[in-house]
Amino acid sequence: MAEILLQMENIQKYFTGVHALDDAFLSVNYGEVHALVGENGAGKSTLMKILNGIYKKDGGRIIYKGKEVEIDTPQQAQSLGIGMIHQELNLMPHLTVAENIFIGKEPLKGVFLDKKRANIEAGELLRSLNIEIDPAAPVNTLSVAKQQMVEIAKALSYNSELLVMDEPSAALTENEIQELFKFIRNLKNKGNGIIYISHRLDELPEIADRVTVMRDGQYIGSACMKDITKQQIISMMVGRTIYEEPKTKSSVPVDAPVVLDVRELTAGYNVKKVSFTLRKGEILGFAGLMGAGRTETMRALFGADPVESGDIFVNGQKVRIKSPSDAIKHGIGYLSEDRKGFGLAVGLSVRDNCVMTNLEEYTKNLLVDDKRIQEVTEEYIDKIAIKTPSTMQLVKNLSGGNQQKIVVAKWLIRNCDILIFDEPTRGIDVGAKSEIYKLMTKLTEEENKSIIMISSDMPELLRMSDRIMVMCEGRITGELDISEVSQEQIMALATMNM
Amino acid sequence: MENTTLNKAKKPSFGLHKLLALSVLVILYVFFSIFGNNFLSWDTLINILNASYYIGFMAIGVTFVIITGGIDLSLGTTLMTSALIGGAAYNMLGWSIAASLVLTILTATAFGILNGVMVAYLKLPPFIATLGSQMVGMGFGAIVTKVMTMRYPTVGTEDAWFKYVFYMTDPNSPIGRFPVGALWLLAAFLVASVLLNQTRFGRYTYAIGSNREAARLSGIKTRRWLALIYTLCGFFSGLAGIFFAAAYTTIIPGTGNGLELLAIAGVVIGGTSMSGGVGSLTGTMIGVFVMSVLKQGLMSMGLQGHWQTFFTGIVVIGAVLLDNYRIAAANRVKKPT
Amino acid sequence: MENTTLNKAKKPSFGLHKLLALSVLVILYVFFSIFGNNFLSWDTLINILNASYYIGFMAIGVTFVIITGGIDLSLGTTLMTSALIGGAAYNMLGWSIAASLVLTILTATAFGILNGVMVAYLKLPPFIATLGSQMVGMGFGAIVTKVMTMRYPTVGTEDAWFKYVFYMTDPNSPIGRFPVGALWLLAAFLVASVLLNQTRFGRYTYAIGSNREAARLSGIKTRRWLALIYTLCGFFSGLAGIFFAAAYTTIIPGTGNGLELLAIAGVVIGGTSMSGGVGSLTGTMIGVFVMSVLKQGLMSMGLQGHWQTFFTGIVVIGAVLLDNYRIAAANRVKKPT
Amino acid sequence: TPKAPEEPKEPVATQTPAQQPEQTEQPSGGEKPYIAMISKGFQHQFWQAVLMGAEQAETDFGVEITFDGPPSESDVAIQLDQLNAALAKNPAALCLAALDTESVTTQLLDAKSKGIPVIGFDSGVPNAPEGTIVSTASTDNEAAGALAAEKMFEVPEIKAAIEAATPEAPVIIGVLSQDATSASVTGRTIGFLNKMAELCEGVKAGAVAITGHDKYAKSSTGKMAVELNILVPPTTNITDAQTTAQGLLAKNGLVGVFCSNELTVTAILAATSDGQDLNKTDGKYKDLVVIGFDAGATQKNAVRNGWFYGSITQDPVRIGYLAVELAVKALNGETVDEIVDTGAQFYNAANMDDASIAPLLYD
Ligand SMILES: Nc1ncnc2c1ncn2[C@@H]1O[C@H](COP(=O)(O)OP(=O)(O)OP(=O)(O)O)[C@@H](O)[C@H]1O
Ligand SMILES: Nc1ncnc2c1ncn2[C@@H]1O[C@H](COP(=O)(O)OP(=O)(O)OP(=O)(O)O)[C@@H](O)[C@H]1O
Ligand SMILES: [Mg+2]
Ligand SMILES: [Mg+2]
Repeated sequence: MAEILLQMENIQKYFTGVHALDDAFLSVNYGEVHALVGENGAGKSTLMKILNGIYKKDGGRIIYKGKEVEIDTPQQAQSLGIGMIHQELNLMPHLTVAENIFIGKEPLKGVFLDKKRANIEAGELLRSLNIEIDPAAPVNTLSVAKQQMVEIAKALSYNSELLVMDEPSAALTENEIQELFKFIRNLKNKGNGIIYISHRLDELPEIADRVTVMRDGQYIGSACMKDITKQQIISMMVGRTIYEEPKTKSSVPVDAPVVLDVRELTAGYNVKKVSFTLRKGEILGFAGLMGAGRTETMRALFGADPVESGDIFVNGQKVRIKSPSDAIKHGIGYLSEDRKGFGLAVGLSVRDNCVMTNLEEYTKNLLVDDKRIQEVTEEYIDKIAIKTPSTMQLVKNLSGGNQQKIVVAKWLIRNCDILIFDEPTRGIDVGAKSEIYKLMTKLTEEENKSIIMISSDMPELLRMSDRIMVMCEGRITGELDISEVSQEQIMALATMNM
Repeated sequence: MENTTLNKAKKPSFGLHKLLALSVLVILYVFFSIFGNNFLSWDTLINILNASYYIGFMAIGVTFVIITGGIDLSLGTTLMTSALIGGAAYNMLGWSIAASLVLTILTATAFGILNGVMVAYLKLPPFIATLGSQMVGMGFGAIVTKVMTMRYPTVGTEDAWFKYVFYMTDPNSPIGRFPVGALWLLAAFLVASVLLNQTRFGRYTYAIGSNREAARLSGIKTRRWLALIYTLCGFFSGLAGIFFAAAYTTIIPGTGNGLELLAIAGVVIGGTSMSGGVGSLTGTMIGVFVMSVLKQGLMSMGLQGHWQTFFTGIVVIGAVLLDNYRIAAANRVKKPT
Repeated sequence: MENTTLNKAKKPSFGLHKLLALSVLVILYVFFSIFGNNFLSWDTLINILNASYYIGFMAIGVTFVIITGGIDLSLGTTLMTSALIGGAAYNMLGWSIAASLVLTILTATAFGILNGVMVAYLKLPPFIATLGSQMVGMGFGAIVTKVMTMRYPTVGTEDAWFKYVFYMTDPNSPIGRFPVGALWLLAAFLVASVLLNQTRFGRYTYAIGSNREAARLSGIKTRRWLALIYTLCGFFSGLAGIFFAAAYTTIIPGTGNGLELLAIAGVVIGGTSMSGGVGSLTGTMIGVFVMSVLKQGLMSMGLQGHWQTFFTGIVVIGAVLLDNYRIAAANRVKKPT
Repeated sequence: TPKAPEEPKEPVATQTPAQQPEQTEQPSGGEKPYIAMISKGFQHQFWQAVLMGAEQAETDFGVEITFDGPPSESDVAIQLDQLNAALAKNPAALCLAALDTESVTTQLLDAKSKGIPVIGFDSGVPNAPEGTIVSTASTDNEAAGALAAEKMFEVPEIKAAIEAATPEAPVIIGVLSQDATSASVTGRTIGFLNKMAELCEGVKAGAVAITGHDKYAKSSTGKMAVELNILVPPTTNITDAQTTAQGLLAKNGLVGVFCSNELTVTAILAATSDGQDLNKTDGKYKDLVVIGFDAGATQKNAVRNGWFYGSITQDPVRIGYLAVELAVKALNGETVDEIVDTGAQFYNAANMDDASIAPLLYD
């Protein structure tokens, strides 16, 4: 039996009205990559934050290297040799890469900072990780993926014996993930422990030795990775089995009318002469690597960013879209990939968010009609099964999946015919995912809506799309029908110019 | 699933704040009634009301701005500048008082538009934009009036109705001395409350304060609404200017800066958060009256002006501290045993 | 891959801002030399320097605070209050001037600590915390001095060395009239620059302003550092108090509010962003001198005080607008074809 | 309305620092001697009247003046900056109404060493270093304050009230005085207090105390029956001043109030519905005797209606005129008196239209 590095027992944690952790348990050995999985809101991040001294636990014990420890601050965790890569990016955008990596442990010359040494050492560290980044570059000039790499380099620079990675792969490309896995294996071989949190269950067998599943703040069980299948993990996570059937054939007739026709759209840094069409009742997938320009294309189309050139036709009619309100007027809705940043006003109630897109409709004699707002909100809460105790609940108190459903509800209430779903399932769990899928299918098949779906999750695209556009570096590099598509083909197109 | 207790806890908690502010108000009132000299009198009540008008109007306007997460540092100077310009029309150009008042409002609204354009369209941080317009306004008022004090009609002169309508009724009238300003303030409060709570304008104010980008991507013309919100704030500064003129008669160029901080203090005492998305006008009104009661009360205890400044500072800090503490406590209480 | 051009553009762009501010300074100087009355003289230069000391010290201190994304509205009253308390020790208790100056610094530092504790530990929004301490400070100074004006030594009295050391050398001394205050300001600027750019304190100032939570999760004791930063700001207000006393001799209770806005305006003109994470002391110094040159220049053209206020407002808005525009332009240029 | 001062069109730097103040400044080639005037403020009507006088003299004597002043009367620092800037322009002469008598010492010495004659106006600079002030054109402020005290004491009701005062039911006479850094306000306050104390002592020996502000405070030798109470507004804002006035009005036993300058007059008017509450028939404070200072529309209205018992007026136009005249004389090497009293007069509803008073009541 391997030696135990960390054991967390009977951990309890309460938030405002939420019993976030209830008898949570986790045990990690030396030299092990331990995967921690669970639905959104299962309490994974909370458990890890307790381990890192960010939250105070309300009960339970932490035994680290055979001794019971109290961890009250991140510094204490660091001094114990526990490092953490957070789910949300945690860099200081105005500081340079080197400054970020060495924050809190700056090389000094007397009382003064030794900037030269910091840059040299950061450069060495990055090279050793095969990351090509200028250590003197301010972090806010880097792409999200590179920022994520910096974050990883920073965590590794602590030489932690126990490293927690909370969804490190969520923003990385395939290549970068492989790089990351290399470091992880390296660390593991040195005898360090790694806790690896991810919603990408497919990557777990490749990297993890054992897995622990949590549900509703509780410990459900642990197993060796080789002894358990993905389906088993899923059923432990959700308490039921979910069966996914990939699509093999487009469900849209070829003569279905074109509702959206985009011609040679050019905008910003990364949208170069993008053309595509969308048919009624179709789900059009957009594939590509991180930074391929999909989000930028849709934001430009939606009027969120300025367009330089190109034409947009809605239902055959040429339209000028200069702002989101123009786009909405033409029946286009955009569900941002960044829920909290752009999708929702999380400080407001479910109700306020739901009618944000068309409050005009719910205004009578200059006054807003709260009664009708209440009715329509309740209707959609039922319709797409949003779990919320009331329409007055503040959105920030809902779990990620339910927040995503609010975003959907708000566009449905607006009754947009064209919906752009940008990474609709990013960071939400399998249960919520399958509900979003069902919803999208229902929207296209029953309500004749048309959907553009951007996703970095290839299986998801293959399962949902009728047709797939592939982008690379701001250009469309291919258009594939679902009946003829394979993952390899998409990858080839997505890396075409590289 | 998890948060069924939440909404019960969350919604009334805001009401709780107002309750708290209200009880502070009541406690202060009782305290001064006991320890002050002749505090519990009609005269003192009138003084309390009278001292609240101009701050009250500014505070109502800036509540909208603060709910958007912004700030308006130009309130005080806009009040003075608009009253100066109106006064200049009245004193120097011989306009009728009614026309001068319209000019006052227009001037203030113009400053509101200026602020709105700078914040919404030119994307200047509100602190800086309104700091700039504070200085510009103060200078402008002085330049236009050639640094001369402007005077509004006084009691006993021809246009005295101005005072009777906006400040205090004629003591020789059938109703005697009645603080009409209070009625105006009440009316403004009611109208503004409807605007904030029952109209799109108000909903968008909250939406912009909660997440401006999300609001924009929801098709709300955030720039236009934001500009309108600052304009409204300017308009209310103009109203404040009129009521200031009615109460104090004399408008001195180069003054007014600092008054905005009193209005903002009132808003903050009333529980509106500086980070936007949360706030109420009822709270603001309570906050304004807390300050007035404090002012008159300390005076009735024979403590002079600087004690008021001192205690107002304490109350501002205390109110927000208490609020933080209350929220923390509410969170803690929720833990089951 | 894509953004290699970006980071090259980012670094020098900040230098560009300073260059811009500097050229505004030079342009103003040349303009007034041509159109002002006797502007290009040693006397005027001395006046420009003299009028910059107290604002300069405050601006240096508050630059740190603004880089953290905070604000300090209590600067001006802390300056006055600390100078009042020091003056009270000197005038009323008969302390030596040296001991009184130490007391001045200690008082200001205490206000800095108060602000720091409120912002960092009690988690009050900086605007509110320092608004509160502005009021508390102003009241406190008046209470302690019983609303009496305090006076520092004047030329020709026993303790006149105070003026010679902190303001202007004795005209009868071998070096004649020399604005020593400028040397002190320079020294303070250099020390503060080292602190901001070469030490952990400075690094953490930027880190907190850039992303406080990330800094905390990186193991930085953000609360402690933040409290220290506000304390430093208080300390600099105390220095400003001393130099104010040396230049103006008389300290009047109940004044000082409003001065903080001048200091903040200087910081902002110098390119420090109100949203935190970005800023430089060189910029701040340039900003402060832009205001001084403007002030003296307009006076030399015979334009009165309110013109200064007006134009300072314009410059504040213009500086930030120009900066926004510059950033936008820089971004546009960067686009690959 | 007085016109704004003209900008100096060209620098007038004919006078070198080495020149003696006595030396004659000969206007040559159309260049007029430049006289810089620094006042205590602008906003109050008083200063506008001073400016009017100065401008009159500007034309009469063929000089060029600039007139500058700080935004409020507590802005000592701003006035000092203005003074510095004025000196940097090398004026031929300087006229100064110092807000604070001690903060300007350095500048006065400076002026002296540059050979710039300095004329005080409105209030002198009492502790000025020897020889730095050539002459001062001002009201004798102590005398003006004393005049107010005498006029108030003349009122039979006041006198009766003081006679009737007992330690159990003391009588209060209030003074509203702006924070006193300038010699004029201080002078008036002291003049009033000393005179009033003296007069009251004559009736109630040993029972008169001065309270409210440590600068003037004096306790009575016996039990206090007459309280001379000074209140100082915390700032120069009208709102704060009004609150202070309300505080005074709320005091029991208050029989008389003296307001020592325009700000405090404005404050008490704002606290009494423009003075209507002082209405002698049915006003809220109908028995209160108020004496103000200076003129101005609202104040004159109050005096005319009899709401104010009366006010003291100075002669601001003459102050402005004389200041410039004295400067010109100094430039021409004429000897001038050290102090020129420009006079102060009491006016009330009865005499305010007299030919001797009316011209002094500027708007
Ligand atoms: N600061 C907080 N205040 C209140 N509730 C919180 C807070 N942080 C987390 N929660 C709640 O605690 C529960 C567990 O959240 P946690 O973030 O640990 O989930 P998770 O397993 O990491 O989910 P995800 O996969 O979405 O990251 C959720 O119900 C969440 O709403
Ligand atoms: N303002 C900007 N300045 C510099 N680069 C930018 C800017 N905005 C976007 N980019 C870059 O343009 C590229 C395209 O981004 P976009 O978000 O459209 O990609 P995407 O295909 O949607 O990827 P993702 O899956 O991350 O959303 C990214 O590499 C991004 O870093
Ligand atoms: Mg998580
Ligand atoms: Mg994207």
